[in-house]
Amino acid sequence: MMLSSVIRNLFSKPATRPFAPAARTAPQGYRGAVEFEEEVCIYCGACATRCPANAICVDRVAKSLEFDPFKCVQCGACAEACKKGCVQLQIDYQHPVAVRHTVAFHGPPKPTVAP
Amino acid sequence: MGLLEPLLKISPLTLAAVLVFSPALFGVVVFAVRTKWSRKGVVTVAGWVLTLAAITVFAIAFVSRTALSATLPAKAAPWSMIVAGGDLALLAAILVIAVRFRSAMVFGVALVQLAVVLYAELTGGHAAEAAPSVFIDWLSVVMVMIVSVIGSIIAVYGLPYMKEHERHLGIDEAGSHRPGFFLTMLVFLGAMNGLVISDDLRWVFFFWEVTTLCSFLLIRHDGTDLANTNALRALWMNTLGGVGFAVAIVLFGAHAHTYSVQALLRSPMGAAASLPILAALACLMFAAFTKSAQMPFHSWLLGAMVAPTPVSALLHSSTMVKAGVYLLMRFAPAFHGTQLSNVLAIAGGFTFVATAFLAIGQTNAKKILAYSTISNLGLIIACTGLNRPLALAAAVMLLIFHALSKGLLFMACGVVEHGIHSRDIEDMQGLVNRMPLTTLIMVIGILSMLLPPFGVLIAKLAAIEASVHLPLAMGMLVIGSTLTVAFWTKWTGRLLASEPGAVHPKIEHLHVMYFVPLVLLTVGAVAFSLAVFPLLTELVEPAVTQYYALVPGAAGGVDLSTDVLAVPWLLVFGVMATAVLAPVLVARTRPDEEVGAYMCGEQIETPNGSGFITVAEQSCSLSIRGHYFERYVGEDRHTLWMSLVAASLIAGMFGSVAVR
Amino acid sequence: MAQRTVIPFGPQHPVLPEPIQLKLTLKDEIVEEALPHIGYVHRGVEKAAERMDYTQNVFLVERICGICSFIHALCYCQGLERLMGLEVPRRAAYLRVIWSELHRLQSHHLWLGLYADAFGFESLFMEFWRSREMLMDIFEKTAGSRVIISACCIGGVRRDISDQHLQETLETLKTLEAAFDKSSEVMLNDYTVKKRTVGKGVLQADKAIMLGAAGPVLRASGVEQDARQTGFAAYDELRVEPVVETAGDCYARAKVRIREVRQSLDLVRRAIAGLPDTDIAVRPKGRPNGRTISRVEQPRGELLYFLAANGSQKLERLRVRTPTFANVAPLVHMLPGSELADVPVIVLSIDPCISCTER
Amino acid sequence: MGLIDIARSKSPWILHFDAGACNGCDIEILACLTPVYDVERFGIINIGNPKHADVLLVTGTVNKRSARVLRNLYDQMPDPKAVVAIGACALSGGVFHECYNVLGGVDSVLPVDVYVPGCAPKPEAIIEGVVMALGKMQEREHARKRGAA
Amino acid sequence: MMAEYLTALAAVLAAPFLGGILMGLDRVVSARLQSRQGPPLVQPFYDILKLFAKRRMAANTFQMISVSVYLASMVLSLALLVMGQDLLVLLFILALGNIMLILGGFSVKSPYSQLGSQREVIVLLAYEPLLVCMVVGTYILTGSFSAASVFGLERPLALSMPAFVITQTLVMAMKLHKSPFDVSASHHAHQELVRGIYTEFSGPQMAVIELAHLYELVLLLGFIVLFWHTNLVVGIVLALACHAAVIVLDNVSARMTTRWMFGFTWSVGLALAAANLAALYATGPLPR
Amino acid sequence: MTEAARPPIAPVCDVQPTRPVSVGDLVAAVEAMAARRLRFVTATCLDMGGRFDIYYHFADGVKLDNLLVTIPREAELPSITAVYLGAFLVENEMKELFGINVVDIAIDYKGRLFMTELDQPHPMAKVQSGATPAGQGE
Repeated sequence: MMLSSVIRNLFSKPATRPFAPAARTAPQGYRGAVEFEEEVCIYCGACATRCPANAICVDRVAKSLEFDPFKCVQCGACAEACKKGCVQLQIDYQHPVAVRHTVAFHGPPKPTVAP
Repeated sequence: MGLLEPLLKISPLTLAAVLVFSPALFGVVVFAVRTKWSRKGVVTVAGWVLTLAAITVFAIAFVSRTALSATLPAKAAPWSMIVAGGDLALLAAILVIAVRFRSAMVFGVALVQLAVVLYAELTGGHAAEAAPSVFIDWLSVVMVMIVSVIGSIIAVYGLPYMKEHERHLGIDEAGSHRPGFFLTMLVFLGAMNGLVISDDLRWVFFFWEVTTLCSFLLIRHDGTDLANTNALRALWMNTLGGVGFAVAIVLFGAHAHTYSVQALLRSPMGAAASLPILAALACLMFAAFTKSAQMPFHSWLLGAMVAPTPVSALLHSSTMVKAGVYLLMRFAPAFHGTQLSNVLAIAGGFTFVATAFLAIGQTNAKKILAYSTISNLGLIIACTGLNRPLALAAAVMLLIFHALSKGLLFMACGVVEHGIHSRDIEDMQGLVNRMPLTTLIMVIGILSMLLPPFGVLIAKLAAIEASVHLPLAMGMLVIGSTLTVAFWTKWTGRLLASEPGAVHPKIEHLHVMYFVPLVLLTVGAVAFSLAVFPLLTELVEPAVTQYYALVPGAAGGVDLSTDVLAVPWLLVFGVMATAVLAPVLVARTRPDEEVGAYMCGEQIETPNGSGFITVAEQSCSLSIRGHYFERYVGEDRHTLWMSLVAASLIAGMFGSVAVR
Repeated sequence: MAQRTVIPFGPQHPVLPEPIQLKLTLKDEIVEEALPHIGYVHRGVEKAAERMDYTQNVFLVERICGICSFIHALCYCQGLERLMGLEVPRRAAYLRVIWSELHRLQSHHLWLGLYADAFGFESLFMEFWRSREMLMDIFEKTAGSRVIISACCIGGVRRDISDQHLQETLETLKTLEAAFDKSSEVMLNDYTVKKRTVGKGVLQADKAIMLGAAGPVLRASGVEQDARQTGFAAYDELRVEPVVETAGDCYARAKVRIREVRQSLDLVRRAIAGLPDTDIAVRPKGRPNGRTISRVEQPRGELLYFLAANGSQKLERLRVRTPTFANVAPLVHMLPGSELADVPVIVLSIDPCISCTER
Repeated sequence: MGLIDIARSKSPWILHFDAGACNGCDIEILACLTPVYDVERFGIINIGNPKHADVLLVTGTVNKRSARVLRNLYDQMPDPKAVVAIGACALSGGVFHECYNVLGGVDSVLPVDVYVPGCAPKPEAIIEGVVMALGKMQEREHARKRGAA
Repeated sequence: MMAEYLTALAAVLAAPFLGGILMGLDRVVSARLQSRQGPPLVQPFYDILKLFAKRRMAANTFQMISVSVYLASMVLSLALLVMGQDLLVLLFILALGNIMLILGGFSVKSPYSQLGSQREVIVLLAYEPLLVCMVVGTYILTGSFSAASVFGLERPLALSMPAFVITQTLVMAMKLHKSPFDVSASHHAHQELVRGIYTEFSGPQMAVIELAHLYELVLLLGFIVLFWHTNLVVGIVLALACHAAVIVLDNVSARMTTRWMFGFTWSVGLALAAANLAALYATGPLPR
Repeated sequence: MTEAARPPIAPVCDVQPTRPVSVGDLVAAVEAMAARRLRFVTATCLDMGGRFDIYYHFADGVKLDNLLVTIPREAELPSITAVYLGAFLVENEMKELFGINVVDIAIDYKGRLFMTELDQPHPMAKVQSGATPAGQGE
């Protein structure tokens, strides 16, 4: 029984998919790396409140956003919550890295905020 | 050669006297003069005397290249009366023992023997004068060497051992049983020597019975109930064998009209033998089976392990059980080419397989050794039954190598027993950390029983080669050899199973009288294996040639050239030695890291060695027990049917006499 | 001294994809006692669920188990919907069935592969896992992720599946079924496989009930219980007959799962065929208050959530009882008497999910 | 690049330990072994025994119990070796980072060479991570050699 | 004599390369049977080199001795085979290597290594009689145990001893730890004993073991070539066919349990061996 | 966002049927369940501050049947493992996480089922000795 299967396997093309750089891309709608469009962000904090992993920190007063990709579980709650389309999930997956890092940006500095 | 010339002048009878009587004399001195130092000194001197005598015998035989024989004048003394009186005295002693220990079995068997002996005395007893005649051919030389040298080493080893043994039992110097013990032991050695150099069957029988009695005394030495029971079992079984021996003597006397072994072997034998002669041979085989503890008589040797370890060493390696196979090898030309011989091969082969099988299920070290002894004796008997030059050569080699290795193992076992107060091989787990030196010796001993290029294995290969013509025996040999691997490997594994990290354990201190005998035998086992070729050409081949000279129709020399022996063993030795030594040198540089064993990530050190963290965060020390497969190889399951098969094979031997 | 062998089996052990330790007491190689030592993946999800708000909890409970994440979310959402009095649109209910059954398919394929590996049948493992990749592709396409698909939300589902994807799914399932026919044939009829599974780890029906077994373990012992009979999601319309075997051994458990694969294939097809055209979600409103139990059927068996809410933003108590949690006791009962070589087979036969068990 | 370096980069044997994951990442690691991703083409074997392994793949959050095991396993791996943390939980604790029994990411216990983010990361990402880790391992080994020389 | 030694030396030097390629082929074919692409052909060499370059992490000195004797016994057996020496001796030298490896496994107090060793003993018990019977078969035909005498036969062994081709294949599967006989250790660690007997060997020691495996593979295939010594091409094809059979068997069966494996080899294997031996005894009169 | 502004919603109780039993009657009630061949599903413990509400769930075919035991914080709870061995995990869990004193569990992990060292002896308990009630978010 198994014999026929393995013999068939031997003489057919292996199921193995090519790896990078010829690797196939994920389908549309894949929840890959989270990216922010700094310009459109209004620092409302909707994404931060919805994030189950507390990966996003928004300071509404200081108008700054900090994102820890290491905490992100790519659930897409932030992207759903964002009214401005600032948060988007890429099709490409998040690539491995050797050092810890965070993504941080802030809006135009306000005179009221101490540096 | 010239240097050895004077040796030739020594009379064989003188040598015989030294070999047989000097131990007994020394024994009497030990018994009479009860001081610690005299005992030590006398036993050691006795050992030296025996050893020197044996070496002299060897040298003479080596130089003269013929068998030595001599006979005392028949008129010198009433020899027949002496030997008959000796026999009767022994039987009387046995009967007394039977009465004292209320053993109906011993009593009955001894009575039967008494009847046979009396019958022999009354009817054919005087067919020939029983003057002591000595016949020392190569086979005897080999036996004398084994008995005298290894026996002496064991006796010396016994000195510290028995002291410690009695200390354990709480026996003080005054009440010590040691004088009697060493007396018996030395008498035993003398009797064994007598057995292998006597040409007259009546004398052989006399010494045979002496060993029976001595072994009884040694086995019951500790005097416990168990010791008594087991000793009595040994006694009745061996006395039963004695009956067989006595019947054989009667038959030989009546039908061959001689008691001289050499004369018997020269009379029409083998295919030409008459039915009563064949029956006599079968009776001798029966006797040998009891003495060599072949199934179904193996239980006495298993029981004998209650005795102190030097006794076991003596019984197993150099005396007692070797008497049986010696007798068979001695008479092998007589049943050459008969069905009887084939059945003998099968019966021996069966014991070989069956006991190797039973040994797998044992945890008691001495019991494993006992089973292994029985198994190897079975192999020797099978070789005898195969009755071909190569098989006989294998048998002689096994005789030598087995004696060395088994003596070594028993003694090492004794040392371990005193070290860890257990003879359970499970308790020997990791012994390499506690007693590295003894372990090393023990491992060498075990490997010498098991692996190439050691002698036992080479002999085993030769035996397999010789057995190809008897497929059933060959099957048994193949399977038996395979099973042997199981228990030896397991045991060695237990010994070596070390706690990781303990890379350089402290070497233990050994009493010098432990150390020297152990080292002597270790070196012996290795050196003889290295010298397998000289051994073969100088010792084994002459022995086999002498044997074959007696076989009718086997003209010309004996050709032992086989492929087994054609292998470049030196190359093998060289490569293996390099393989062992190279890593030892590498190991001198410490490994980069020493880590614990893999335990799925939960390893931890506990007070009882390595362990792991488990249920409820408790630490639990790791315990690993060997596999014994009691469900499959248990003694209780198999001993009965195996004994029945073995008994029917013995019956088959008698049956084959009729069939020819 | 050492009368029995006592060894650790796990936590890190190649036949166990997840950390659990069995303290095995062996004689020769026969197991005399097996005690589980767990806690290597205990995180404290039940407590965390009391700290997060109930929408975030959906993502949390999904991550209790990466194999049946959707069903965890479904069970949770269902309970919350009951507390909130929400009516889920029919299309959402059907989509939930589709994803649930696809999860069951991939979980069973995964299990069949691991199970084959447990008795050393590597190529069979490869066959099942190759098929499983087809299902992973379906998830990737329809839900946007291979493993934690995050498709369920309170009030319905987060995404719709387009007709094109539904068609592709049906196509894929056809290929899958053809491959499954071959591989399951081996699992059921191969001589060596049967030798390793038939009569191993027997659990009588009586014992199964008293020890509280769940799912295929329970059904393989001849007890006809399947939470899908309660008719949650769209199972009220897509009726399910529990798959039952009576032998109660490892072989029967494999057979139950193999038959369930076929049942799931059928269910997905029926669900796709009968997929109504409505909304896919209603907006949750109000705050839950009260206590309820939500039960669904996971690939491993019945999953039970106990929700207690007190009308605040957060739950008062979330109790998760997973099927493997229930199957540990039967395992402790089944192991003694078996050979060491059968330990992985028997352990895997309950389809253990330790992350579920410990939460 | 000597022969040894080539051999090392072509034969990474992996050990996988689940320190508290939800199974998602573990299953993706196993998926790497299957025909579709077949990591054996890169010489990767899931060896399951720290004493033979070169690369330690860790998934999941770390709690006290698993931290102990993780440390033990790491210590039993002979050098040169590398550690790859896989998935959000192994990186930081992910969605569980505030749970009472969670210590945090793998780097709170072991030196991590490569972080593979994602929940769960795709098999491609895992393979990429292993390859990266080999590079780091080689670098470290060369540095050690230079230091020793 | 000199020529013999030189040939043996050449064989000993060439064997690891041949063995490595065969092992690589084995892994590629196995992968292809599982519908995978598989590793490069030279993968075994990468593995061995890498293992040699790992840091030494010994649990005790005896481990090193055991692997070294293991390797030596494999090398020696191969040399003896090429030199046409006694096959029986060769088998026991082979067994010596295995026993030393087992003892190496026993030498660490580690659960998996110990259990693996216990099982390996049983595996050894299972195949050893088959090997010896095979050699006895050649004895019946030639009157000698030497491999050289087999070279002298006119009829290929495979024709007189067909059952032994099967038993040799089984033995090969057992010795290479292929499924269904991989009870004591396996190439991959997906089994109850982790890597069984190999568990506690690491780094360079493991490299030596792997190297010895290459020799073992060549040796086992050499045995099968012996079955058709009259035409080396046929012999090699036969050997490769047996190897292929082992690989396929590996992929179409579940692992046996120890007990089952032992029972199987001693019943089926020994029955085959006995039947063939009986036929040989019946037809070919023993020379000498 | 104050608690007071919250619209009142009637509580739902879906845990039906539930039969309250006293601690003393628990084992007898469980034995009765066993006599009816009900399958033990699990137990659920709710920490209500001063008391614990413990539900025992049993499966009667596809339906559930529940028992409810209410015990004061410090009280002993008898184990039901003598009747249903399958309860040993959940009882150990309650013992460890909530600090309920469950006595006579067949396989007792002695409060070390899941966790190694306890910073917080019973993390699921609402009242820690000397600690403020947990559960007030981040």
